[in-house]
Amino acid sequence: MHGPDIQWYVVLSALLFATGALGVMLRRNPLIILLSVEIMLNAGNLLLIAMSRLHADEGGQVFAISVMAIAASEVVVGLGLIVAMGRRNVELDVDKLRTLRG
Amino acid sequence: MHWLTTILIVLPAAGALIVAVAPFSSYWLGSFAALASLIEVAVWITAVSRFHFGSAALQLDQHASWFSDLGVSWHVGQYRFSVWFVGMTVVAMAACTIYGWWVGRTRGRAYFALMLLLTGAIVGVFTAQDLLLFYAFFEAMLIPLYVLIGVWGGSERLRATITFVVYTVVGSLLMLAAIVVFGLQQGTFDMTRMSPSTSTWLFLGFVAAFAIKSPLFPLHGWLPITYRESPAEVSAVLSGIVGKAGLYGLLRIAIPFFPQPVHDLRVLMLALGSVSLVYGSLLAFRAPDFRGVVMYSSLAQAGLIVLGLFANNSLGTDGAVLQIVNHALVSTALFLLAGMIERRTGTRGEFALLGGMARGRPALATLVMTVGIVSLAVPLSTTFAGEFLILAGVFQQGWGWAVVGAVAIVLAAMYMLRAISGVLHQDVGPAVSDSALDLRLGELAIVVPLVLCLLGLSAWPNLVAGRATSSAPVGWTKYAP
Amino acid sequence: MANFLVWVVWVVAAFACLASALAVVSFSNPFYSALALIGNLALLAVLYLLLAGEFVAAGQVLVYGGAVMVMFLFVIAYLGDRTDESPWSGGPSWQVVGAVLAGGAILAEVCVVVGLKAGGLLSKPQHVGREFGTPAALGRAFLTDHLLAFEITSIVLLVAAVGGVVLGSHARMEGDARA
Amino acid sequence: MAAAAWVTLALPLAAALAISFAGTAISRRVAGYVSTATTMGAFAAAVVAFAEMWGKSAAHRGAATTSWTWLSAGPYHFGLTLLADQLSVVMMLIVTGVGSLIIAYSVGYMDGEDEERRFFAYMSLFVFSMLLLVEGGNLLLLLAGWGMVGLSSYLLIGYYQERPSAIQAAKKAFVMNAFGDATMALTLFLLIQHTGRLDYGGVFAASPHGGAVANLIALGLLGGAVAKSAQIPLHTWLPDAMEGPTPVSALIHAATMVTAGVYLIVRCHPLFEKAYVVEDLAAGLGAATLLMAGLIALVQTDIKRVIAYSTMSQIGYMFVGAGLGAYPNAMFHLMTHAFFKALLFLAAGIAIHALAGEQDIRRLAGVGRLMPFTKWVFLAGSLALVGIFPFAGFFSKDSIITSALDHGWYGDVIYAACLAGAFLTGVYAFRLYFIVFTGEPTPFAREHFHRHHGQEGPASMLWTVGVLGVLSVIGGLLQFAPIWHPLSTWLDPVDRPLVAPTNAQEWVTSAIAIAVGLAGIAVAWVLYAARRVPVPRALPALEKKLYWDELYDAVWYRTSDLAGRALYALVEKPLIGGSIAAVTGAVGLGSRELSVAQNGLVRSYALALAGGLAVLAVVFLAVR
Amino acid sequence: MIHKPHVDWFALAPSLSLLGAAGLLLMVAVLVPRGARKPVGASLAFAGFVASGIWAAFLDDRSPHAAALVHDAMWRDRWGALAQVILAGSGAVAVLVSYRERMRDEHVAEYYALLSAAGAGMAFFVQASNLMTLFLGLEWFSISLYVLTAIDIDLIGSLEAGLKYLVVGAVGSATLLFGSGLVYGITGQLSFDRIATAGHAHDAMLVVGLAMVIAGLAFKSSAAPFHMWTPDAYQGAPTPVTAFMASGTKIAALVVTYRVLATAFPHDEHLWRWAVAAIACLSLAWGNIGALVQRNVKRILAYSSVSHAGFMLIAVAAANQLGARALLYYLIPYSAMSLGAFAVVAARERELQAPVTLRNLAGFGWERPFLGVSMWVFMLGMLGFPLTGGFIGKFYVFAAAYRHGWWWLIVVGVVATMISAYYYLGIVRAMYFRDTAELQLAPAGGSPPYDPLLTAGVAVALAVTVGSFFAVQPLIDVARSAANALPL
Repeated sequence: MHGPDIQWYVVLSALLFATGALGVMLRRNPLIILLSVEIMLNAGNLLLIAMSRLHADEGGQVFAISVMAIAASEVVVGLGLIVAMGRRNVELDVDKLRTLRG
Repeated sequence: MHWLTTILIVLPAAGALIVAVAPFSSYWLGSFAALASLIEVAVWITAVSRFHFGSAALQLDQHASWFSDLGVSWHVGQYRFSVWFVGMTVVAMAACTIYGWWVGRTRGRAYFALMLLLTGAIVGVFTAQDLLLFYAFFEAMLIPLYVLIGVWGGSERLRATITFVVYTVVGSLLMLAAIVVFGLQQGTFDMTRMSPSTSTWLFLGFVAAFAIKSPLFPLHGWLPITYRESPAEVSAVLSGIVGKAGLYGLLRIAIPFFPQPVHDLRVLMLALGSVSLVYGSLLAFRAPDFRGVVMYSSLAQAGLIVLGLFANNSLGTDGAVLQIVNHALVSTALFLLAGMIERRTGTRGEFALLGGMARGRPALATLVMTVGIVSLAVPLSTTFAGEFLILAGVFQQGWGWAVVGAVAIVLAAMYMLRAISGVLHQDVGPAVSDSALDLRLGELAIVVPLVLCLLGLSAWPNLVAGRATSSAPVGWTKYAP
Repeated sequence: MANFLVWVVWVVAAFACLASALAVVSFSNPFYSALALIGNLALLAVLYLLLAGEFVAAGQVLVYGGAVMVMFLFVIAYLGDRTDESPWSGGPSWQVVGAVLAGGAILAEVCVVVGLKAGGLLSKPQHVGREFGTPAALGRAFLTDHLLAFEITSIVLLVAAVGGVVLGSHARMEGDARA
Repeated sequence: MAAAAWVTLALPLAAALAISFAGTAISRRVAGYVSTATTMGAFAAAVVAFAEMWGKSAAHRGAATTSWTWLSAGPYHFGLTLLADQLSVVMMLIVTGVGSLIIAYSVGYMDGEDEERRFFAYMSLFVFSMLLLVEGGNLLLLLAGWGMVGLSSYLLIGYYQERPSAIQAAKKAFVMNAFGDATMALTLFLLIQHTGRLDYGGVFAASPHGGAVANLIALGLLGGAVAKSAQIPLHTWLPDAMEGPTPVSALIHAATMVTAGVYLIVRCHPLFEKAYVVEDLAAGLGAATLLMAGLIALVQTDIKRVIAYSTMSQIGYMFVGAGLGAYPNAMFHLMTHAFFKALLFLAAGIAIHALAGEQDIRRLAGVGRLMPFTKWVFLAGSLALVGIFPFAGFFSKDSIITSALDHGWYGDVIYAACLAGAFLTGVYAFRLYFIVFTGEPTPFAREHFHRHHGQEGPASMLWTVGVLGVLSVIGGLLQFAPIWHPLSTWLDPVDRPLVAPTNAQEWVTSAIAIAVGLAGIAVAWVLYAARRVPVPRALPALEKKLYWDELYDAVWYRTSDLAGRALYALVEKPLIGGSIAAVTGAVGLGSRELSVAQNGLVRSYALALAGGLAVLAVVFLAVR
Repeated sequence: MIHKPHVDWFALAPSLSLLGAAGLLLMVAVLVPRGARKPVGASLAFAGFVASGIWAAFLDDRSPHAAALVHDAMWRDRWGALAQVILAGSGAVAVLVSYRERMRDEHVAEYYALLSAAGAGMAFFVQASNLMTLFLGLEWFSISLYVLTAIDIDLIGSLEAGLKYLVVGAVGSATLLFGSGLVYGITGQLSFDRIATAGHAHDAMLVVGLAMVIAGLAFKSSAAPFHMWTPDAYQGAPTPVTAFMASGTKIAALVVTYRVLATAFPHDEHLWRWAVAAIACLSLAWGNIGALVQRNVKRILAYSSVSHAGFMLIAVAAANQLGARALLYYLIPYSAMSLGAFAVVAARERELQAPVTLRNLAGFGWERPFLGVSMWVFMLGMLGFPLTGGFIGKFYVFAAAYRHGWWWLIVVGVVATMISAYYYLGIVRAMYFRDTAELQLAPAGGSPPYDPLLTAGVAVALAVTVGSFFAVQPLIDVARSAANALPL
């Protein structure tokens, strides 16, 4: 196979995963948090596809495709919630959502 | 295969269910509950008549598998001493239930259902021959008690329930851990088929629960507030019967199944017993109210009985059983009397407010005096017989223990006479008005039978002592003293 | 030679991908973040191509770059200026530290794993045939081995659609009620 | 014989139960009659038993009958056994005889008390308990009776229950006797351990000879004896016990119960003979007590307390007798003492009754003129007490004193003490007599004295006192050691005396004793009747009864009181109560901390997830 | 030429019947007039759950031997089937509880559709047998639950709960996904049993993947420290949804956790056993201690569900037949108790029109005897007192732990129970001991809307809770045969 070995893909996906995780943990804008989640999922996808290449097994790619659909659905629900927040003039800041705590 | 023991357990529970749903007024529910408790007594008498005191074996027993993979089963039955435990339970519970009916407790439906439920649970504790079943009943006792104290108790009842529950649950759960380990080691939970173990930790697990229930000295923190805040008849049940469940556990489980640990830790247990004995007596001597005296005296009695149990000879053990029965009757009667006095004077029984009640109230005076004197183990009384055997037994463990016991006898005389005089004698207390009547017929009907039981036993304590524990459960005194 | 080209492509794509991811996380305006994510997805598609995933790459561009991101942009536009936010602020002080530590730890762990495997299994990819990763192959996989996965994916999409309707539509009614 | 013994025991109990359960159904007077009748019936039964026993040969007079096993444990069995033998039958006769007289007396004395029924129930209960004590066939029943008499004494001392002083006295009596019960109980444990049984015969046969154990056994029994018989050091309850009604003092604290200690020693003499030291100790205590009591009696001003101290001192004589091994003499003195001491109390009771319950001799002074009958019987009693020929005390006391001569130097010391005691007896007895019955009546006496149907008291009080008076005059003639001694012969199979003084000693001692007694009377006459010499100021120590009460108060009562308070303040509240508070508090604190961690920030939740994952993975990598 | 794999519709029936119900409900949403939607929808969903339960029961009866279907996509075995039965039961009760919930009428049909869909997803999830179906099944019911949590959207609390649940849940599933990727990467296999047979035990990559998988699943079973979303989501969601989440999610997540760990990672048992034990202890500590200071009853119950996750994870950590048996048995009374408890809370909510706190629970026991007694029993059951299955469940869990020799787990569990006594009995205290006069509270306004369905649901829960105490033997037999399906 041409190009870098699979391990580099793994490292890259790990980097992406961490980045996304940081985004979720540090940002307060729900939209950006959703985007970060997408990055994490895509990191997983990259890993899967790399591995399916490694083992020459389509399973990983199939998995990846389903994950895309899943990600899409999560986005749908998430955006629905965010829109609802907007509708109800709730500030788009997850730190403001603290009525439930303790 | 015999149904009688099962009936003894199930009958009150069924009665409780009926009370819970029957569409009657509180009064009629109460009378039904009273009737049920009396029927329970009758059933017990039947059981005694069917019982062969000659044989040391388990009798009237019934065995049915509950779940087999861990060897747990519904196994109930009675040894010779169990009969007396059950007997004191049904009698005392009948008295307390009827008392509750007499004073007309509010929310009768709940109250009487719980009292009957409690009866069944306690009888179960004394007859269960399967360790897990025993634990189930042991815990089941707590449920009605918790509500009985919390709903019908005094002003501090919330704190009382919390304290009571914290202590009891801590103890019983340690025991649960011990039970699981012990049972799985043995491969069965059937006490009649278990063999002794040498594990000190298991022993301590059991002892923790029983010592809290009894209670013994360092672990009696729940006692003061609970006994003071509970309704009188519930205090009676607590100190008269429920506490005995702990002592029963020592007698039936902790001592027979753990000969080695018992042998190693006997001095510790005897020390605990004597400390409780003296400590309880001294505090009873200082207690400012009638209940205080009675409750600390029951702490002392528990200590004394533990001395007997760990005396490790037939004198001590038989005496312990006899004394358990005695104290059950005595302290039930005393707490009920305390309740009657408190109702008449509208006090919490403080001596500062009481006094001079003997004048013009011969029945009250006679009963308080009689029970009080029996409780301080005046010779020829059945309590004297019990204490005599216990101390004679522990004397053979070491004269020092018996000397402590003898000192405690003197202390007992001091605090009990103080209590009697504080209520009955000397100047009439500020809270005692002439309108405070003598005992009414209903109250007499409740207390007099208990007193008659005591007098009868005084005439023939051997009825219990001679038919107690020489029927040794497994592993009985398998260890060298 | 081809190998070298692949290397170049990979390095560029990888770094750009990472950069765009970081951009997504750090832009203060979600609109730019969204755009950055589109780039990120496209670059990932490139990497998929290098991994012999033609169909996946295509799906990536179409599904993500197309549908999903458009939806994002639409919502952002719809919410307008209420979406701005100062990038890093608020929260308890330990939040940032903890976040960096945790994320770093996970990253480090994976890298350690890879390091342990260096030159091992991960360096010996199986040889793949020409039709590997083609739509045909994946379609066959979807219809045979992974039939259930296929079906479930569709179900999940349906559920999500219903959810979107429930949540969104209600919001509109709420708005009407206010108006 | 056995049947008669059982009847004797059962009748008083029946009376007690009947009176208690009848309650207000019977009139007060009926209660009195029931009690009297049953006690007399018991006396009759005792006489029957005695007669039957008389008919048998000396060897077969003792018989034990068991009704049922009262208590048993493992190999140990203690039956409800009655032992009717020479000794117990004597005690039965004394108890029931004197008892019935006193109860009959109290029908009149207690007339008008609002709780007479209770009184008579208690009295019958006491008679039952005393009979149980003397008839009990094993040590357990002895202990049972021992405690029961203590109980009934408590009840009767505290009969005037609205009187704090009475209640205090009652409690004091009970607690001090509880000490005695405790030591006896310990002895019984010791016996069980070493002999495995408690019936007299078996114990006497099997108990160890000499050595610490034997001494401990005897010592424990002695502890019980001194407590019950108010000997040093457990004597302080007796004077206070005078708070009870006078018949009670007569019956319990003069005639019967307090002499139980003597009975115990006489009954268990084999055990004591195995521990000579302790037996000598008993005699020594007796001697000490008789001296001390005599001294204190000199300065008491309460008529009943004076008699009470004289009782202590007389019992001291009995202890001397029992301790020296002169068992028959001790028993003889016990009997005569029962007569004349009961007489003294009852006579004093007449005076008290007639003068509105006044007991202070300074205010009772000179009532003799108002009540001659009482005066004469009291005189007879006093003479018997001092031991002037031919009154009862003379025969019994002197024989005890004499027996001391047969016991080496120790005996000689005790002999001296006894003679000194005889002198003191004369002084305090006639101090009392002269002050109360001679001279001019005080205004108080004149004012409060009221005749009862033209008599000094109700008939029931007078005739009983009369009978007792006769007994105290002639009762002594039953035995005169140098010449005839039927009682000793009767008791011989049970209690063979250890000492055998010569007749010469008897004569001489009697002479000396009478002499010192008369001397004492003379002194009293000089001081209190003729008033030739001013009465010397009494030592405060004597008035304070040698500070015994203060001692016990400090050593026992205050100690336990303080201990109780201290334990409550230092252990119960802070440790027992505080521990649970501390634990719950700690848990609650942790809970609040956790709820702070649950801060509602979704980002923190994600962080928790990531952190947990990171840790997990690190651990896995590390330990895989 | 494509060879379509043979599909065992019978094995799929439990989830398919629910799926069908969901589909019908979607049609109801558009076709049936608004007024009739509620009864029709509820009855359809109820029928769906009942049908699913019946199918699952058949399945349990007919599949004594575990079999992998559709190219290892799913298992047909009793382990899954029994879990499906429990799930269906919880779902049915949840429907009963939901009926009177004050909810937006125009979406009531969708509500039931999503409920059924969630049920279907769980029913499939417990049968999943490869990483892909695992992930997909998880998302299937998770997404439905996100929406259900937020469905009462005009309540800010519901919205907030939904968003938190969604975000953290997405992170969790991403973690699971990445972990699956690693595992797939090292073994090249997706299906559990082949992962086990592929070797590579103790491999670094495998164990990191394992860690991530555990984290993802522990998140779903809301075990500490992955539980943080639980209290908020439970408190914010509509109470019937909370009830369903509390029982259903836990059943599915724990059953699957056990299956995945036992089937796919038997060679790394020494790792995950300790990990699960640690997580269990943490959950026990956090759940119980955290609940002590709570005042909102739903929140208390949420924390208690965390602690119960800890208890059941003890059974998982035991990793033996007894443990598997214990888990399945424990789930039965547990799901009944939590459903019942939340149902009672819902009833109180509806009569107070306000969140239920310990304070305004005062006097409830006397005003509503049946519900009060039921709540009492549920609390005792959660505390593990006799006369309820909770007691036997704890007993079995401890037994399993000891069977493995981990007595210290028993001690931890025991101590946790001691702590929990305070708040469980605290609820009883609130219901009975304080009379409303004492707190100057007016008794709840008038008589509540008569709600036979909710009462029926509570009654069923009560029957199961108490019945499982007496009928241990049959339940344990079923559980045993189910546990045999796992390679333990």
